[in-house]
Amino acid sequence: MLDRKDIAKRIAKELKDGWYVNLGIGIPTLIANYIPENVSIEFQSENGILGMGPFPYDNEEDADLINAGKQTITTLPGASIFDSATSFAMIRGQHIDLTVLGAMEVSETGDIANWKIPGRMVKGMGGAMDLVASADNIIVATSHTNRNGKSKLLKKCTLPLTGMKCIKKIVTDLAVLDVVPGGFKLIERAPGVSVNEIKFATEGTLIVEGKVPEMKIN
Amino acid sequence: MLDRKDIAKRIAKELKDGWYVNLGIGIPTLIANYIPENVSIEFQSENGILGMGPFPYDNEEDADLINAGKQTITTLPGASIFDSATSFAMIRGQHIDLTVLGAMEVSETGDIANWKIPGRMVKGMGGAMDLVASADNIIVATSHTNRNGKSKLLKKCTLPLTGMKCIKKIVTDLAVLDVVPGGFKLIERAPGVSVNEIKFATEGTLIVEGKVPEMKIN
Amino acid sequence: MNKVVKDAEEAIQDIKDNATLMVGGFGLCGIPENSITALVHSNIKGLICISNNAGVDDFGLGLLFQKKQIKKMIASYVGENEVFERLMLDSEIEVDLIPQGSLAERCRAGGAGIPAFYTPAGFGTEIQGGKSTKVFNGKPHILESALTADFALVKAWKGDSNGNLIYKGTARNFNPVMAMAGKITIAEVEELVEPGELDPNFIHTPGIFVQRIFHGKTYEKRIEQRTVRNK
Amino acid sequence: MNKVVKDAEEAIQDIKDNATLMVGGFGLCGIPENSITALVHSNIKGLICISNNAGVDDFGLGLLFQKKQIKKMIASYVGENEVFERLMLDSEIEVDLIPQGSLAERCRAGGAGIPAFYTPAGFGTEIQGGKSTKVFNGKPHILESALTADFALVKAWKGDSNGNLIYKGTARNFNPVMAMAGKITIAEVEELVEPGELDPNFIHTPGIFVQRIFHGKTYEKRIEQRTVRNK
Repeated sequence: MLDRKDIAKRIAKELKDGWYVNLGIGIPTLIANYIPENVSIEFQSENGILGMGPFPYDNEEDADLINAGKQTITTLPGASIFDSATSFAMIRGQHIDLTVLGAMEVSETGDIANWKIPGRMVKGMGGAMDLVASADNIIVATSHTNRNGKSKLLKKCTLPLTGMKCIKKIVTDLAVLDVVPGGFKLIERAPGVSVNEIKFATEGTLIVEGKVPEMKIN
Repeated sequence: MLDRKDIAKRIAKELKDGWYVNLGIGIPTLIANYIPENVSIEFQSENGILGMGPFPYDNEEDADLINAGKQTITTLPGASIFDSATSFAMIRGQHIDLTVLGAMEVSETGDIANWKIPGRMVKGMGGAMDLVASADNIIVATSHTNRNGKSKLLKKCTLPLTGMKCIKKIVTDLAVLDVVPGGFKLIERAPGVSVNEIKFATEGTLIVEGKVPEMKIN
Repeated sequence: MNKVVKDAEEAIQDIKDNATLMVGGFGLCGIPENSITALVHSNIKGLICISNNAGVDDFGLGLLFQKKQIKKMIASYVGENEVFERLMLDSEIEVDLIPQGSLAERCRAGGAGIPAFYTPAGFGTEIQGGKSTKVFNGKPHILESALTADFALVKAWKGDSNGNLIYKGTARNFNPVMAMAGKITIAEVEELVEPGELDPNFIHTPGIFVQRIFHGKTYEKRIEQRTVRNK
Repeated sequence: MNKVVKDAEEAIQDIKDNATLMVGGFGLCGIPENSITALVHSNIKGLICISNNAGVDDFGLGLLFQKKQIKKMIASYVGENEVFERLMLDSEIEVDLIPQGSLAERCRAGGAGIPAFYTPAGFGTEIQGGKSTKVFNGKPHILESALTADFALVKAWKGDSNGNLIYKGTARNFNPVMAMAGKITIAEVEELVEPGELDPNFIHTPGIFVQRIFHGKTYEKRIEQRTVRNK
């Protein structure tokens, strides 16, 4: 079973040189720490920056330079700053090569729910609905099951949707899966995790073809 | 009868302090020479500039600084430069206080034709269709009749339209007229021009109420 | 074309009860602190606020929620604010949540005279509601309408008396699109200069979109998530 | 993220016959002179060109008309060009005229993932054609669709190897919106610098919109209407 860092490391392996990437809050944010060598990536944050750098050194933080998680950040050489409409022009116009975000539920038809739990205080969808509706290449980074042990990979989402038929790839603590016609296709198993364990943790249809390789993290 | 300069002078009297103004090619361009004292105006050109100044001095012209008529220009202090989409956001979004343009024909319902003559080479509408469709406050600057002596103020336009029901005020070499329900309402006569002469030169319905004053040019 | 007013109080003096306001900023970054403070000191009530976020309990729009001056909030994310949460649970405030990109584009559209546009964001979700839909290139979209406001309150870094604005860093965010969409746009700036001091080539918001401008007296610039690394 | 190519020839080498190109510039101001020259020296034919104007007889896009490399022109104004006029009268070229503001906004929409939007421009004229219409606030509008292109050729003043661009004066015009709308955007610049040399706060076109960039060797910058006053 992978921890949060391992999920981030596995997703980092998907990064290709020259990509522009938008990372959501939580596990996705960690991916920036594991960029493969010889791969140049520029990170976009939807509040209006391309070329985000690491957190600032103590006492060098600038209140006028934050990311979409409201954290203080820095810029790298070649960065650019723009308004919110231009930022979402990049997102909606599919100029972002990869979007990684978390989820509460994903359905086997690629629906995603990650913004609202009925009965609980609603905080809002922020940029998530634009991101999932627009991006051509989205990876969901999530635990396979929730805190109560219930599967997050479902036949049908039970929570209000963030987007419909938009998720194509999921990396969990147990597996890498593609959303294909018919269900979740198992691509890789986490080290030491069996296909049966994954099947058990997946409420939606799991498609297993041939021998499923173990994923390589490092 | 007014000459081109006088038409420009008469329209210049309509300018109010603090207005942003877009001037078309021809007579409208001359208006910039007759801004009343104590009236501060900023001129917009739809190729992407606000705060246009006079033509440059000889040998100071900059190929990268032109107006929509492709003439070399200068900027005044407080000018700003922007892209074409932003420029038409100003126009379509009704941020421009006054638009002045020429016309081949105007109808008594406020239609305007000024871009195309069937059988002749078509050059294109440029920004004219956006300007007339968007502006709240448009003045047409034109001769009352065309070269063949035919009225340009018609019941109905015969040429392909640039815009429909958008013109509210016309200043010609003979008169100032408002487009009102029912026709062209005569507001002012050019010095020495009689109501009958104007009636004779107007094919559309001319509405004359009471004594029509002579316009003041200077 | 001098648009300078003395201070925030003078700038907001004709904002009436039940007015619709756009308020720039993302979280607490780039918010019009001085205009908000002036609103808090006024007794204006029943405001409809369009802003990406709702501030925090004791700063930003949160100050207006404390005094119950806002009746409706239009935003994309309203977390991190307990006062707001209580008002919402008690139904003392109406909330309209909009995807962030649609919010930004709807403001721009309002300023650009585009009454409506199609976006894929929110299709198949409760955001779609009764909105009209259309498929383009095999992908379903929903028709979103423009947003405008009686007043837009924006904050810039530098500005001139013509209303030209320059923002700093990600404090830019929603400010330029809201400046476009306000019937009356009130800009507060950290540095107010004479026309000619700002390079025309590097103006972020052309003065035509700004009706009033003033020099903001104080900026706290509170940081929500101070995140640093060690040397 | 190095997007630098050697020259215009390398930049345009994969443009094929019948490609759709957006070409920045207004009149002869801010046109990608080097990319156009490289196209003229190529034997690429059947091009569909989206550009505000059609150049003049012997400069700008006019050079491509002379060699009959363009089969269709999408523009707002095509005057001042006799070669173009003759081709048009002889029906050797197809022309689609679009109101200038709609042209700019349709390019931006193409780049911004907005498939269609409403505008009042052209309602009640032959431009309306069979387009769908809708009344907003009592005013009729027509639905205009987004424009995109296989390649966008743009010209900037300064650029870095990341593709970030800064334009100079009114040579900006259509370049930024076309840069957004090109599947592959080729930028030529007068000055090519390293990342970090351009202030992130004053970038006109963020590098994400640019796929290739090169230093333009020569710029004639011909003036169409040289208009001066006496000292």
